[in-house]
Amino acid sequence: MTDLQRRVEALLFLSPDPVSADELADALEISAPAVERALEDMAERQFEGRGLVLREVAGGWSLASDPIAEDAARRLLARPRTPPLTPAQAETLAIVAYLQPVSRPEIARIRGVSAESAAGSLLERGLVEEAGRSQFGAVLYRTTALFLKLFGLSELGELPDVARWDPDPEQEAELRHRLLRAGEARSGAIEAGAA
Amino acid sequence: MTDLQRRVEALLFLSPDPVSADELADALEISAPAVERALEDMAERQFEGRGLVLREVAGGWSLASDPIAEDAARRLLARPRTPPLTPAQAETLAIVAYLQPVSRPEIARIRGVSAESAAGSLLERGLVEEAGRSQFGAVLYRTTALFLKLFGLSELGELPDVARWDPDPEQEAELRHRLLRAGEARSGAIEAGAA
Amino acid sequence: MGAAAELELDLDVFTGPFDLLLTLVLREEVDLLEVDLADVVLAYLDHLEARGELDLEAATEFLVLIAALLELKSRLMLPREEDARLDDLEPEQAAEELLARMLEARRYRGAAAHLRERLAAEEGHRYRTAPLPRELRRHSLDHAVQAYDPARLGVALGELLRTPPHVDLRHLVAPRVSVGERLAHLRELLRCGRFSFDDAVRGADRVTVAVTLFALLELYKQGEATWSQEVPFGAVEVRGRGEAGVAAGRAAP
Repeated sequence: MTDLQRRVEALLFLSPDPVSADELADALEISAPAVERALEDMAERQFEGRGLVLREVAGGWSLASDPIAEDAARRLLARPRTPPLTPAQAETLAIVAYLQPVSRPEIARIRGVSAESAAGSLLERGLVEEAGRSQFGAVLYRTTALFLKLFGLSELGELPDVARWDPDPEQEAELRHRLLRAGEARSGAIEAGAA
Repeated sequence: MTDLQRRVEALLFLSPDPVSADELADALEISAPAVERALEDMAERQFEGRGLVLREVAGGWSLASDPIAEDAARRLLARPRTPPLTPAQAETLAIVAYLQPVSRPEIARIRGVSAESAAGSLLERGLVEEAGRSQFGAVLYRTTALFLKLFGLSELGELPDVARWDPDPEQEAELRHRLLRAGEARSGAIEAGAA
Repeated sequence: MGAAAELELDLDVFTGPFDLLLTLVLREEVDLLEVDLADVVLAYLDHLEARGELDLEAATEFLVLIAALLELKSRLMLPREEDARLDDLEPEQAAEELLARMLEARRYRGAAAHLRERLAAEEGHRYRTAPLPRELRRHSLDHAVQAYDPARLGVALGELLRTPPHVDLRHLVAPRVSVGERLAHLRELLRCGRFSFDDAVRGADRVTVAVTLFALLELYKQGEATWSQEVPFGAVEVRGRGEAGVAAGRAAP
């Protein structure tokens, strides 16, 4: 390791949050490209076969433990892992992540059911936060830096295109056909009932 | 690095406090002498020329940043982090501020939910610190000098009078007692209201 | 509340006693729309089975409560204004509208599954959370300036002092009516031979109707009454069985 890389490693070790190359450059009083070169070299070579990994998350660089130590870490640290998301929480979080800023009524409209308690627990867990009010006065939500960090994302743009979960044209045509038939059956039943 | 050493490095990285060879051996499910050999080898060779140093201190082994980065660390971490408090953090901090010293189980009883992650981030940000143990062995918390500064207070006596926000200011009982009672009412069963 | 009060639930959105679930629902801390009531009923059936006895009063109590919850939930699920408009659309337009909504919901269900996988895959990566070393802490204290309002703490503490309002379930079970009372009522009517169920519950509220139906089932079980219905949704005619039309005594506890 060069002296620069030693300093970078120490800074990342000390900083509780991911640090951007620019912030590192300011602290080290050198140019950002020089820091970036040092980081890339570290990620490629110096962290090979170590117990720590160098990751780009939440808009910066951060050190994390390698999964090889996960079982032992679970035994050593009393601290429980972040509990998994319930289906309601995951859906609410997905809507916030893709549509932010988004209001609670909008989330409820998309999910078809109220998002009250799911949004509450996401707030409590620090995965989403309030982001002002919509023009109609509803609270707006957005995701937090903690969300990016816990999900291993360096920025929101890394989320896959949401269109990939849309059905292909044939499935869509099939769905439309079934809905149409159901609709006709229903209006038929209403007429028969009224007669 | 051997796989064992990779795991040891990760565990020391994750532990804020020094860890003894025995604790490491338990977590790794191997013998203490094997851990000690791995540690000595690491201290002698693998941590040569790195940004982190492996040290044996009172109570065990610990990773620390190399002094080479100290000036840069001061520049990077000059200002304490002050992200907005989440609701869970604000509640936990309020309980510690008004009732200190207060134990973690007490905080959980008052909030009605675990205070684990909120207390963890308050500790890490330096807003609260440990203040010994209760007679039952639970860790006690108090606020720090940084807490006073970040809230613009010169001493704890300047905390605002809770009476302003007290839903029932007529109550004579002591604050701690009332908080515990309200917390238990929140998490406990309802009184037989239907009968 | 007898058996219902002892019921422990372990649902997706809630774990704890049934009573507490009611409280939380009434205080809107648990969203009724997210509670699977069928699971509650299943848990109750398991609970009854484990007890090995059927306490009719307790069972009625539970039925009344769960019926009230179902009613509340169905009201919450009723089509909102925009859905009402769907009925005015031509079947084709309505299908298109529904399709658009289904696709949107499905899109975010897919995204949700992706996020859950992603979080699980991150399991092995942990970050360090530790206070700064002492010398840096000192330094950081020197550079600290006020960033938070102390009132925030007072507000939080005031919220924590709030004891939950005394939960009044009376509107859920009121007017209280027991199976015993309704049994007596039905037996009284049976003295005159036959009667229609509609007459037996004329002017009664829903809970009373439900309990009366329960009492009628009990009479059937005891062999005191039977009924017939000419056409679906037609009037239900109740009559005594054979000579035992006028049975004496109370069968229910």
